[in-house]
Amino acid sequence: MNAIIISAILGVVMMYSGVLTKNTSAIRNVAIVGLIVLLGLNMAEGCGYQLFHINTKGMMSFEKYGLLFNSIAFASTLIYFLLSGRDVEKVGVYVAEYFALIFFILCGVAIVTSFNSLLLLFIGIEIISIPLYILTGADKRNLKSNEASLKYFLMGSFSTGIMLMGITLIFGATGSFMLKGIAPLVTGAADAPLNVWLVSGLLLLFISMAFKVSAAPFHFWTPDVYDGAPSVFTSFMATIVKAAIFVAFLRLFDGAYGEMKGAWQSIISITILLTLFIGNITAVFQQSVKRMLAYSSIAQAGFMLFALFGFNDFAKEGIILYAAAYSLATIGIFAILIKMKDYTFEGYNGLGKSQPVLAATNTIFLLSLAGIPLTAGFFAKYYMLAAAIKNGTQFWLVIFAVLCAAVSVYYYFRVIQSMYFKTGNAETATITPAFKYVLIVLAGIVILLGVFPQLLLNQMYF
Amino acid sequence: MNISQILFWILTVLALGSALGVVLSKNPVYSVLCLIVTFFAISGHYILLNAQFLAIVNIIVYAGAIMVLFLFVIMLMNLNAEVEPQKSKILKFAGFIAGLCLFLVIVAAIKNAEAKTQAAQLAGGDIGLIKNLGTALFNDYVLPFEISSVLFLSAMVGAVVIGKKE
Amino acid sequence: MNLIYLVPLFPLVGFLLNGLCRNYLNKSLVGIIGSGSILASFIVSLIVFFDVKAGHTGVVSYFEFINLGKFAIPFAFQVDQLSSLFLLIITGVGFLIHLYSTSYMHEEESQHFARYFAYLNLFVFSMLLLVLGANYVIMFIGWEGVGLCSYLLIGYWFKSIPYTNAANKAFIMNRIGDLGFLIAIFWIISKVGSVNYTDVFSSLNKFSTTDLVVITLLLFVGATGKSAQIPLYTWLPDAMAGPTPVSALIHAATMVTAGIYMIARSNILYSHAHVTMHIVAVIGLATAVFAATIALKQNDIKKVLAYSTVSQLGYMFLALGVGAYTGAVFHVMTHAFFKALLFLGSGSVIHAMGGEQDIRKMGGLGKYMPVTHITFLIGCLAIAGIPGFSGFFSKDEILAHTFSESPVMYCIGLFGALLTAFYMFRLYATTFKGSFRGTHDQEHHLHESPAAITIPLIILAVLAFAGGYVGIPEFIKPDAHALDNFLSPIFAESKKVLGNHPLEHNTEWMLTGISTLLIVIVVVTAWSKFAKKADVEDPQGFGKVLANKWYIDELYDAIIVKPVYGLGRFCNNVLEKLVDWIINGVGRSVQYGSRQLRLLQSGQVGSYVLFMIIGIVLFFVMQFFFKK
Amino acid sequence: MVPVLLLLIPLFSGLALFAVKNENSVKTLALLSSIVTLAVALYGMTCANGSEYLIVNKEWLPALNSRFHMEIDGMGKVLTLLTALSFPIVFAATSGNRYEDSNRFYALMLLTQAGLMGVFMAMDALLFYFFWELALIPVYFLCSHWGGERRIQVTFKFFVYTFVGSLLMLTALIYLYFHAGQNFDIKAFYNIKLTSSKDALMFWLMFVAFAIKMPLVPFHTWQPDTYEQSPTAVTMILSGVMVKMGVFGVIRWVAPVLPISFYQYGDTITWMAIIGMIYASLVAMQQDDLKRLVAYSSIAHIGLMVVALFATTKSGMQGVMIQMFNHGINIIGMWIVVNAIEQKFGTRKMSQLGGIAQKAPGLAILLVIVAFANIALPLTNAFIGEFMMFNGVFASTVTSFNVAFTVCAALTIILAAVYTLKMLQKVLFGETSAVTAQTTDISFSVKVSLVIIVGAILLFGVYPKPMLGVTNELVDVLLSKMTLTMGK
Amino acid sequence: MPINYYIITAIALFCIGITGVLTRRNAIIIFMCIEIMLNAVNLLLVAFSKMFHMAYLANPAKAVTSGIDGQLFVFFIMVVAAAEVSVGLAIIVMMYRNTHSVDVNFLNRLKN
Repeated sequence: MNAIIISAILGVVMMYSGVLTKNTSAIRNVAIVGLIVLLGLNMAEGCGYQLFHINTKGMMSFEKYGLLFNSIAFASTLIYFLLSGRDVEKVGVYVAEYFALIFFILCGVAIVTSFNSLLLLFIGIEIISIPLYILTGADKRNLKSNEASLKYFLMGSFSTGIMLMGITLIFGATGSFMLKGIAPLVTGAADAPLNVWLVSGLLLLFISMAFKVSAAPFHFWTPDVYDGAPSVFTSFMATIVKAAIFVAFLRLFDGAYGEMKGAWQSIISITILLTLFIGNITAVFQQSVKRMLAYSSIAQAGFMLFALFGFNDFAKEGIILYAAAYSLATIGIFAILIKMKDYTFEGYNGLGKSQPVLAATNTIFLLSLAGIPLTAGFFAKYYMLAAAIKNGTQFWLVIFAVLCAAVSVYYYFRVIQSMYFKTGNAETATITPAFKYVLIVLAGIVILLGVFPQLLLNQMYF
Repeated sequence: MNISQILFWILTVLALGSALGVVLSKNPVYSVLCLIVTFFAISGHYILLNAQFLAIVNIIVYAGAIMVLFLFVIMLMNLNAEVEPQKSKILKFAGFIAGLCLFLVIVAAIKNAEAKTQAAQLAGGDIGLIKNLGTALFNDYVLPFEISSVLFLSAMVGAVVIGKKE
Repeated sequence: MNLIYLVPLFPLVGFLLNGLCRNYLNKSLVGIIGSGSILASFIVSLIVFFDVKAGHTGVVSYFEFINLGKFAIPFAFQVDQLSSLFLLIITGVGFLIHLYSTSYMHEEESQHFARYFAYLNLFVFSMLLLVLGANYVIMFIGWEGVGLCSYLLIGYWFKSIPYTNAANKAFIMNRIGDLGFLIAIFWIISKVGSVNYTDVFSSLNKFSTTDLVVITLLLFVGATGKSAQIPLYTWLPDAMAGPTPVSALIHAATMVTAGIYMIARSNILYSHAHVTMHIVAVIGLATAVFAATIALKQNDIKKVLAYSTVSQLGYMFLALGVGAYTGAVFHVMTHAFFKALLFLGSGSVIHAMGGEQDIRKMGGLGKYMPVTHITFLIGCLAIAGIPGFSGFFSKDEILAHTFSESPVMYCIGLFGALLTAFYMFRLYATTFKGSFRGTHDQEHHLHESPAAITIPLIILAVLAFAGGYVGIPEFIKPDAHALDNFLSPIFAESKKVLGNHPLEHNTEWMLTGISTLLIVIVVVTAWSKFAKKADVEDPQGFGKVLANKWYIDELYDAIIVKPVYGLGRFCNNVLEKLVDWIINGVGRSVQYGSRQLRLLQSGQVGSYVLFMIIGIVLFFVMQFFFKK
Repeated sequence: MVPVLLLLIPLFSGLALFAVKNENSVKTLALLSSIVTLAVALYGMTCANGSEYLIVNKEWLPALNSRFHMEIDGMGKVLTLLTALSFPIVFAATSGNRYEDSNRFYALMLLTQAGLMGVFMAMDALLFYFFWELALIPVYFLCSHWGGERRIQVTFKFFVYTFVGSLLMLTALIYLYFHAGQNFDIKAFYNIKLTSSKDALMFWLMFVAFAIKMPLVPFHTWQPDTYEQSPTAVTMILSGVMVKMGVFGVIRWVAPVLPISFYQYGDTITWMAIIGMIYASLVAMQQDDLKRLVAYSSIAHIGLMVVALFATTKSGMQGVMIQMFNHGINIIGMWIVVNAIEQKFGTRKMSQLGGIAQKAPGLAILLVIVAFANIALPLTNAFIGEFMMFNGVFASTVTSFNVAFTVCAALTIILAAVYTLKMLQKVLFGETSAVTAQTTDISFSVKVSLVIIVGAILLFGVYPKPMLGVTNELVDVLLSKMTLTMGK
Repeated sequence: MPINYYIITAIALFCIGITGVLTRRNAIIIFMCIEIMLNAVNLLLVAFSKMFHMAYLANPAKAVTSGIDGQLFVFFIMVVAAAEVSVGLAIIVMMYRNTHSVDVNFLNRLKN
């Protein structure tokens, strides 16, 4: 609860800070301080210190898991602010508003990680989506940004419609919006043919969530939107937001689908198959690193979907780890990408010479995304595969997934090849030492989690 | 066939017909007008279903505010049938087929529900009254209600960010 | 017996000294080290020999070479009659050849001179290892070691690509044989669990007849490689590319007899495998005659000797095949003497001729170099089997045994012997008789070789003459076969198995008489024919086939070498590319798929939604209409 | 203690080297570090098997039941020694080579060493996988950065190829993990029982990874290209040490864990390996580039190890273990020569070389020895290995084709002689060519490293007992484990 | 009326909305079609709410809900729809400003 209220308040604070001062770095500093407060208070809640005692009427419950994820999201955002905060200022004139919108999104994140009612899921997702539509279109003069914003908005609302239809049908079947009201019916119907309204509803809900996490064949918005949005916001929405929606998905699945996972497995496996295939294969041919990252985010989503496929401890722990690993690495990569003059692969040629620190850290992040051991990404993938294998069925899917992971190496390593092995003159914006230090720290975290993932996972239990 | 059934059919036909009008009409202004008709028809359904408050809200918010906004924008942009972009026939056809398929599939899937005979008829019941709704809203649903303020705030900020001239 | 380790140690030390310090030692020092180490080992060998003669035989084990728990291969030496005899031959003839080399190779640069002696010492070391080893693995080590040295020495003049080709050929041919040997070892191990001679020979009951036949055949394959028998003989004539003393030592006197040693060593196995015995005999006989026919038309002095070596080795195998183990060993010994003598003599000739080896360009050398001439003649007489000379005794023994096995084979063998006499005297006559056919310049330089060359010639000539008297046949003088008596402990078992049906003395007398008569006739014919008019025209008809060695090299080239290389080219140019193409094809198809798949991303909202709808429809269909 | 040192010395010195700028001090430090590692490894050799100095077992990932369990057993001793020995030799032999950014080069080399050490010591499947990948990454950078003309594509192919394999292995490891009671320890893995179809699937998943690494025909096409394009120092490590990872993996992680399929598919794989050996030898005969020739010869040699491995006999298994060491030493020797030739003459094409024996007798002699060791001449180390392997194959009781296997596999002995001798002839003998006319003998450091290698070749060729003694016990344990499972 | 009628009506409306999204290129019309979809949902929710309410009236003890939740959900949907409209129209207007078109296919820089 702390997180939801504080982040909403912080959003308002940011709005006012924009009124009070035009000094953008002051605004940014306010945002950073605010975020630290938010992070601190969220962690405090994890330790039992609640600032507000609000009766949620069972619509929300704040468990360790969601709070841990919130902390990860906030911490990632903090790093994101530190790395890319300056670049937010370059997008447009409404700096305070951008920060405010980001805080509102964080509020949405906090909601979707602890909802118990489909209503709050819906509102939470809308609170996330609507600011995102705006941030996507924040670069108003840029036609790409316009286009991305429009596409995102139209398809986003379309999927909202589908989600609502799903929720409605579930309501029709169960008479409740509460997860705990749905679950018994789902479970009870295990042997009898499922109530078709319920199944249809769950299916539509699944599809709309699949849309939000950009799972194929509902992923089409992702590359265009990620590509068109101002890079600094792409970074945010491809990482923190996406991970949050995954956690929401998992929570929903846990609550509403959980016992019936067998019935969903074929659909999930097809989704995984398509997502991995399309994401990885299409990324191979991309010429722009940014767009490649968009497709790679689809591919990563395919891996994260394994959490739904093999629904067990490994999946839950894995998603946390995956969220952290993926977010941290992608934020780092984007932070560097934003500094580049040219977003194509050629633009990276020779970065290893001109900016060794950037290149080295970027390499670590890319290795993490590719799932190479000693980086957090390895354990993330490991947990996903373990979850799927523990599940025991459809082993072929796991093999398919690892083959796709091998394909992913192709496009991630292309960046490495450009940076180190090709000659060129990679032009970057001016790089401050602070930026480098943060990158190094971030890379350190990625490696630390790659050796001792329990540093993070233990938080779930203590 | 009692009066409510007759009304149901009239309203249904009206809603579907005007919805089709929205889709098919070449002139955007006609589409808006058709949409308004749809909203009215749906509001009529609400009344039939004892949701009086929602019926009113629907007319005020949707037909009144939102649609006027649409109309306003369309007028502002001076859109008409001549400048209306059209898809190729094949794509349109494909779109219709896809929509139809979806309809058929969903209907085929859920027509056999056990609860299909359960009725939703005009009868007693006062949950649709503003008082009852208000009580529930500010008791059980106060949290989502408050949270939706965040939504509005962000939409407001967004509209400013997007809409305001730099 | 305790000194036995010294025998191979001296040459090894000599090898190391000469090899490592070749840039610092001067030629005479190198010569002293090289020859001295062999002399030392000869002396030790003599001591060992007399020790053995006194009855001290046994196995001396030094350390465990390979240990696999239950199965161990010790590094051990077998000291018995057979090995001590071979030791003498190797070190004795070896020493003479070393001595000879100090002079023969004197024109080489100092470091190459040292390299030469190092190789030679290494060879002697390996050969001693081969002979001394108390098990098949040690023998195999020596076996391959001598192959290596042969390779190194054939390719001694490495600037010449044809010479190195010959070296390669020798090594590879040997390897083919070695393969058989190796597999035989594995077979033995799998049956007996040991490779020690003592263990193997005492556990014959563990072998089935098939085992024995296969093992012996495989061993024989090894022997055909090393001892240049059909079908693996072609390397030996080519091996004449090496310096002549090398040919004398390795390709005549010692290494090529390794096969005979091996079979003689394993005689008990062979005695139990009659099939193999027959095969050995047939191959040996065939080689003997076949090589002899080729030798008829060769014009290179060394080539003639090489083919004669092949032929003589064939006789030794014939001997083994008919169970005349002693005869084989006897022939090894006499052959070592006279063939070394002949080679060294030819070396002396070549030396005098300034490197010329073609006998058509020689002639009448007898008057220029008397010592060489006389000793060479003794060699020829010995190899031709003229009574009184060593070759007579050994060959006669072999032929006699053959006759008792099969008169047909005897006839063929005798025919081979006649051929031998013919080509040897063709060689002798063409070289030393008649008039000189070389250039004037060569004639001017003709002279007798120095003492370091002639002394070994003389010693060997004496041996070639007298060496036969250790094996005086039964029918001439009963119980005078000293060699047979000496070696009897080795072959006793086999003799029991094979059963000995000695020929009637009368028959033997008759056979000997006939063969001697025929040989003398042939010798006289050849002498008279070629002393007058050398065989200098290019041969026609069948002679051409013989001159071209029955086109065997070409045949091998066509049926083995070319196809193998062709297959290699096919693998390299087609298969390799194909496999790579398939592997890369995966990558390419991913690329291609990527190019196609990205077109799905058309950029149009309508199509995106369409795909979504299709997805939804499909999911509904799956969930509701395709349930198990 | 020893495992930790073996891991950390190269790791930390590698990381530290990134910071050193002076080229000479980089080289010295790298050499120093590798010598220290060698000293530790030698000390490890002297410890008794199972001694506490050779075991490290610490908490690592309690949630996954994965421990930092490293142990140097018999095979570990052999291979850590090989790893430790090869790096100083490589450094010394290539000290004349100049690299751009030499600090990075040597740092990555040392990191590779750390990874390799880890692979050979890990007794925990996850840890093993960790190091398996870690050894690969620095090599990727080394080859891509300092390699030849086509280095980027070629190295990438190599990387992706092996990565596919290792990912398949990872899935199998995870699967086995769940069947070992959620435990990654090798002892737990030994107790796994699977249905035969699953056993087979896991077997192939693991085996493909190792087969690619070895590489086994037809998974080999990355290898000649990579060897050709890599900087020679890396090629030495790749072929000397790294390919052993594949064989090692099969011995440690496949044979005792999945013996049923190991027996079942033994014949198939053996035939594959034999065809591969002959194939590689035939292709090697056609090569003109020295590096490619050695690469293909390596394929053939590794093929023999596979054949011997699947014979499942003591002699074969032990032969494989020591042959891993011997082949590593020998092939590094070959590479040193190739490197010396390339540095000196600027070409590796045999057709352009010739007559080196006249000009550089030292090089020639050492090359001849190494080359003959490569074709397993007796009294060289490789003979011991090959002899035992062939013997093992012949004595194999798990297959009915043992004789055919031995004969077919032994054919490569002849083919090996053919291409090796041809190589010697073209490189060393004949008249000097345009590129070899003006030259001197090799430098002192190259000579020293080659002499060390030759010393090792002869030492282990004449007196292999210490090496055999080290692996003896382990082979018994492994074989009894395998037969035990079969008995069940 | 049986609830099925409402369901079919709502789904028909919903699918008409979807068809509109599929077949039109005018961003505003597409948006309007999405509004139709939302209204279809609203209609169905109200119908379900009514259905549950009747069950509640028949037997309050057994009922899961009084049905009021459904109507409140409609309320929230309207809230969200209103917010979306404001943002959506702003985006469309922004695009119109830059391109003088409301054709969603007009801007097609982002593809492949």
